[in-house]
Amino acid sequence: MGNELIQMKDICKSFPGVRAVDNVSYGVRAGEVHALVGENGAGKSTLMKILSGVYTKDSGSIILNNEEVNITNVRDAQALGIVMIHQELNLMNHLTVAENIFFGREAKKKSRIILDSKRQEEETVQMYARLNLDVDPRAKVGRLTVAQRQLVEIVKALTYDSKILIMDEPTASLTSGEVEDLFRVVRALKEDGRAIVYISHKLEELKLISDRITVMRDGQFVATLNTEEASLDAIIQMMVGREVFETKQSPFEDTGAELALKVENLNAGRMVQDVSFHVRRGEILGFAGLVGAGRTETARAIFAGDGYTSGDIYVGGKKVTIKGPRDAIRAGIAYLPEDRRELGLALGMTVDENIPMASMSKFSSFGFIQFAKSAANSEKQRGVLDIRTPSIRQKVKFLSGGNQQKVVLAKWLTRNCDVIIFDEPTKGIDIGAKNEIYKLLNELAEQGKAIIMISSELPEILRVSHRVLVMCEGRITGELVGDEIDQNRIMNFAVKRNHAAGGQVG
Amino acid sequence: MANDEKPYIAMIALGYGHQFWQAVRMGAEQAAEEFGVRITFEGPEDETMVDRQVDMLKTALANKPQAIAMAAIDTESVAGILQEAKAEGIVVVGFDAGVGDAESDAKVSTDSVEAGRLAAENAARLLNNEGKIGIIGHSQTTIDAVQRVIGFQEKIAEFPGIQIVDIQYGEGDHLRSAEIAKTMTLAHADIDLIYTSNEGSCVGAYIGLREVGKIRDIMLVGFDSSAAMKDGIRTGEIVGAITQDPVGMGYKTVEAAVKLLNGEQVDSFIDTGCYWYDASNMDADHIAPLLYD
Amino acid sequence: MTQTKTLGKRLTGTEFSHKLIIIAVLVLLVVFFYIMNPNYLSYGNIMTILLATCVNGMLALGVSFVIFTGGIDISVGAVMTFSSVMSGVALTRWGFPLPAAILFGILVGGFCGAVSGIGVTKMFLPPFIATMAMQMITKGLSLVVSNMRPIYFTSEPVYQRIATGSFLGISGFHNAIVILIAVTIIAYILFSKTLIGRYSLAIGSNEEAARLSGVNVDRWKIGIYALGGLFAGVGGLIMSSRLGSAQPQLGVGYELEAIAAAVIGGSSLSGGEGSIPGTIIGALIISSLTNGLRIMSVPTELQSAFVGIVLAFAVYFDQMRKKR
Amino acid sequence: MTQTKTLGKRLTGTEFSHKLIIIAVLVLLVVFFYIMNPNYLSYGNIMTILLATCVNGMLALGVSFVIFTGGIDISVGAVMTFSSVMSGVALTRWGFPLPAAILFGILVGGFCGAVSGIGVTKMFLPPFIATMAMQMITKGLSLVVSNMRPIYFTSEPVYQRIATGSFLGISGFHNAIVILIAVTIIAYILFSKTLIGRYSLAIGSNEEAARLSGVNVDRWKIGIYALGGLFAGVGGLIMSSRLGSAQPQLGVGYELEAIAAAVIGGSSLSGGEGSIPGTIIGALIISSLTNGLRIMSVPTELQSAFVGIVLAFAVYFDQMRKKR
Ligand SMILES: Nc1ncnc2c1ncn2[C@@H]1O[C@H](COP(=O)(O)OP(=O)(O)OP(=O)(O)O)[C@@H](O)[C@H]1O
Ligand SMILES: Nc1ncnc2c1ncn2[C@@H]1O[C@H](COP(=O)(O)OP(=O)(O)OP(=O)(O)O)[C@@H](O)[C@H]1O
Ligand SMILES: [Mg+2]
Ligand SMILES: [Mg+2]
Repeated sequence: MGNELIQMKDICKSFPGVRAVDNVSYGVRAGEVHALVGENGAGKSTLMKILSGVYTKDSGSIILNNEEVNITNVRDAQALGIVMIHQELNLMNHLTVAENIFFGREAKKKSRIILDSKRQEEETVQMYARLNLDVDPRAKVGRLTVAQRQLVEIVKALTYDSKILIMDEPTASLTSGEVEDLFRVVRALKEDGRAIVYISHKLEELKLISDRITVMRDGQFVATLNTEEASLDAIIQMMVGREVFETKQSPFEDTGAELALKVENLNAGRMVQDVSFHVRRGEILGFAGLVGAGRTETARAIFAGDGYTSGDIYVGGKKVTIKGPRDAIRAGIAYLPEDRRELGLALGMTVDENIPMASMSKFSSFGFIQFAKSAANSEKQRGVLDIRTPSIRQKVKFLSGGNQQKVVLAKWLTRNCDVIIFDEPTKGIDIGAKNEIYKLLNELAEQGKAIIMISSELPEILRVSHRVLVMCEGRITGELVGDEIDQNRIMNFAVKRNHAAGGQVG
Repeated sequence: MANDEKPYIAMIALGYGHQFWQAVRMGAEQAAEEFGVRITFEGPEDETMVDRQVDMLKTALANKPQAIAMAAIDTESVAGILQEAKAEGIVVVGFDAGVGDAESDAKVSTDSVEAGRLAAENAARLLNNEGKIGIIGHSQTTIDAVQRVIGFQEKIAEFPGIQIVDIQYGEGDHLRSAEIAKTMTLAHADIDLIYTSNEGSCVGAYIGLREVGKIRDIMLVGFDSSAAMKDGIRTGEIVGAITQDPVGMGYKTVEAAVKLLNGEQVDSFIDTGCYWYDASNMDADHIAPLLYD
Repeated sequence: MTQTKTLGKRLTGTEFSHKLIIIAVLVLLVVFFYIMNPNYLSYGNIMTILLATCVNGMLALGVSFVIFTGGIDISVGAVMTFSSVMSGVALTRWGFPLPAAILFGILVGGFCGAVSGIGVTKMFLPPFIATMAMQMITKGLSLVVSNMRPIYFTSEPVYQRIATGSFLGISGFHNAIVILIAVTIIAYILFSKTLIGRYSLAIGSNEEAARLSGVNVDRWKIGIYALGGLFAGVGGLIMSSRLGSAQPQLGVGYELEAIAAAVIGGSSLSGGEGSIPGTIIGALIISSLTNGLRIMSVPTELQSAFVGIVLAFAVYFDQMRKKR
Repeated sequence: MTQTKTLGKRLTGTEFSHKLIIIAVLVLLVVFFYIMNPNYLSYGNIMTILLATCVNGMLALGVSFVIFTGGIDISVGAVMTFSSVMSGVALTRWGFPLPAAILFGILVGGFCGAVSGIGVTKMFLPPFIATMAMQMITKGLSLVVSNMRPIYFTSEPVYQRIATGSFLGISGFHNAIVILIAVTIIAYILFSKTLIGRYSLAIGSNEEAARLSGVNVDRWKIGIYALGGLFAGVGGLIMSSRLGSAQPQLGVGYELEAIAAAVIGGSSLSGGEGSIPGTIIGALIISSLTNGLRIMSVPTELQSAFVGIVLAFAVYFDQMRKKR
């Protein structure tokens, strides 16, 4: 322990009503990847935000190179070589990729006043090349997909010549290929003698990348283990404080259950071409594919009529016209967007105000809101989904990422639609909660709902889906049912760029 | 433009929407009809917008008028442009606030200082040379507004028994002036008379005093004319007011411009006068035509 | 779990502390002016302050809903004037009976608001531009329709009493004040008990999320702008009733004061935050301040500077609370 | 991954189309007025339009930077007036030499802007409130300092020529126009080539992200508000030079027009979007429109209504482009 580059000792941090970090000690050695795990709201991000100067600690000390340091803002941390990739994307959507990456350290021409955009762009391309990626440095970040944005964050952090790099769920929306590239770079950094803090809910990753693992629970330190000695089950138990049972998906008997949703020859812009598929009541349909395959676009074309140019949609056998979310919801379709902060939640409003948002007609009469009814429902959902919040009157923006996702879920459970489209439902969600969500998906299916789950996490697809559709470049390239579902087949379809083999599904 | 043959006179006033300016415009249009000329009449929406008025003048010149009639918010600001216009042979007539003496071929206006003094004389008379006065002005910068107050103050200074205890400005906004009047009666419980410098101030004060039930306890002296003011004066709730002759001013302005265009001589200063009116004389032949709604 | 419980209590507690701060500002002002001049707290002057709050308070209430959605309405002053002019025209020229003319005037306000709302939703105009256009249009129309002359309601003596008559015969307690209180209560109920309030906050907080939740955002927004217009219409009624006439040139600058009242009252111009009691207290702060400065005979040219400074500090204290 | 590449390329193209749309609006207006009255395109009138754009254009440029950050500055009109008054006082009362007095006036503008910026950053005031307070304060100070009388620069004939002198002796081509062009170029460079432009957009786009990147957001914001004030100061210089005097009551309502110019020019009031050429074209649209309506002798009361309608549609077309 003595040889740690940086040490945080007895750190405490409270927010109004919450002890987010309670007397936690943590340290990283040079040349080490030290993972930090714990349930949603365990205090991981808060601890690291203290280290990177976003929050100031209530008490405790930070020791760098055996010397106590005082970090009061982000620049202090940067000056000490501490850089953080934040869990929530922190990019400027109106600026370009290159402008974002060099933000705060802009390249200037000799005059030292005029900016040198060209050099920044060239260097951006080089940085991406190190990750085996190609990029248009001039693309506005607001136009990128969530995954592409996350890459921008990562590249940005890598360009700092940092001694300590904190990665807060960097792979939350990356696909396996990109994750591998990222790990390659992380290993190189490690070799270089950097200290790396790695926060993730994807516990399988820990084996691949980390040297040590620290577990936190309810704002408190639980244990630090060497990765080689730690078993996944043990870690999970420490995180959750109880045992977690993995349920294996039982096969779906396609006994001709009623067709809940049928989509025929849907076209919407470049990213949705001739998409046809169906899903039956009681079935969980997985949508796999690489980032940018067009799955989100497909879902949005169905739900919000975005960019929709042609195609037919049938719900419960009846043809419906969907021009906007209202039509879809009325027809019985729900959609949980992948970007919950920007699309799913009114962050400034309370849990109790968000949950009934899609079903106000249920909770109002003659325009008057029935508060008691709404609160009863919110409490119920809070219980069902185990939403960690001090009260249903807490503002959603103060919940941890995973709990925010549960609020979105609660909103749609309240609405009780027949077809539910989940777009990356477990992004940023801890292992315990993930299992609960899987359980919930199963329960919903058992209740006769049709579930569509878009996910970039193959293990999740494998575990939950009864049937899997794979998309590539806006087309459905393959369909797998039951025992056919395996990683290799999915990956094969996911990179099938020639459109010869249509994944046409009746 | 079919009526190119008719001489064209561009009139630019200090303001536009207020009744006073509309009365001027009425007189001007009457004259235009009689003398067979074409006029346009415009003014900035706010009596402070000097540069707006300069732009209006320049735009008007682009339409090549034979004569310009102007009430400048700030005479200096248009001096240069008008000199150029004159050099091109355009007739320049000032009205109301007028334009600089060097630029104008004739000026048709009321002496505002004189009008203020006239109001003060009557106020002193009504107070029997003793009492306290509050003033509600409508602008601290517009020249004739300032002069109406200065004239009043100057004259009042000649009466040692009379004090001016408060001056506030309400932008001629009825509601603001009403609130000012109400607070004035509270801040100075012994106030005897309120002098207001235009229609909006007067009607506002009238309403304010009525709302606090002091309308007859405190004498109200107004300026200009409107239906509401005439009603108040008829009932004696407003003890009296000064009126100018805006219709006559408009008429005489156009008349002077036409004469100058025809090469006739006109006086360099045409006074349109100011008059005290109250319940006793408002229907008299020499006053009634000067009052407008 | 006990912790959770107390926390819940504490949190709801902070919701009141905002109002406490601005109430404290209001009380401080009142005490200060009272010390400077005891007449300030005379019955008559309190009524004067309340009456002076009526028009601005009404506009502020209306604009609050729009601000909750993250929009802004800079047309309320001009719309107020326009609706009073239209009501006057209906009464004196078209021979509407008095109640019909009043209703018509208020509806004209609502209509103008709805048109702004359509500009915002269907024409995708930024609220600032949509309502600036509405301001310019109604300003022009007021002048054209009225022929640039005040429209007098002298033929209808009842009309004046709508605002300035005494409520229940209590001298000085004008009907306008009762109307303001009634409208405030209505606004409060609309805001905190009905869908329009919930949705206005939701739209202001995250419009896209509201849309994806199936809320007909466009329709609600048009409704909210229309509501703002209706309030402006009622403001126009009070104004013209007090003046006994519709003055086509009035209303300039009233929108800024209305917006200021809402912001002092805790509304955020980026939407999703604010309350009706806050707005009314904001409006009261502005009118007590103006009244006090006048009572102290502070020269007019300095009054605006003082108002500016006090407003800045009032909001500053409130922001400090939020930071804590 | 080549996909990323093409995606980016396709998008950069659309950035130009915005300017095309508002240039088209401008051209349409000009052609329309020319057909209605050929005098509209006379050399003299073109110069009149350009000269009339100078003050508003200057204010619009300054307020643009603030709008890029997602803020707003409603004090620019009052600050402009205040700085011209201070420059006049320095010249006529304190005996400053002319260049020093001019510089002083402009710096006063910058100072006022900086104070607003401090209000926004250190006092956490919403920009609307901070700049409304500044507006009220400078309004009052202008009146007090000038003693409510215009300050004439007649003793310095050079002063008038700063704005109204002919550039290179070309009659009608006033220096003010040259100054506007020069300042526009400076603003353009600041905006697109230096940190202040980059950071103003970044702050408007995502202030928190900018802060997390270690940028001293507060300092930059203060700088940006100060820059807006400096532009207002230059606007005051041009204004008072044109008028030959500093008019202490001028400037009411100028801020709305300046903001409108920026928004017509494509700035979003929620920040992160906009451009300097857009703002200048926005200002030109407003002044050509106003001038054209006057030349057509449209009754004054209708002019504002027309301006409102045209502005709404200009922005509408621009929004349609964005939707596509
Ligand atoms: N700004 C804040 N204000 C109030 N409470 C906060 C704030 N930030 C975090 N919290 C609370 O602090 C606790 C710890 O949150 P934190 O974000 O550190 O969790 P986490 O371990 O990163 O969770 P996740 O895995 O979901 O990201 C949570 O209960 C959260 O609600
Ligand atoms: N607003 C937009 N404008 C232009 N192109 C877009 C926009 N949003 C997404 N795209 C592009 O459309 C493609 C499909 O994106 P989509 O979000 O549908 O992918 P996906 O399969 O859901 O992947 P993931 O959600 O894992 O990122 C991507 O290449 C993306 O760059
Ligand atoms: Mg976290
Ligand atoms: Mg997606």
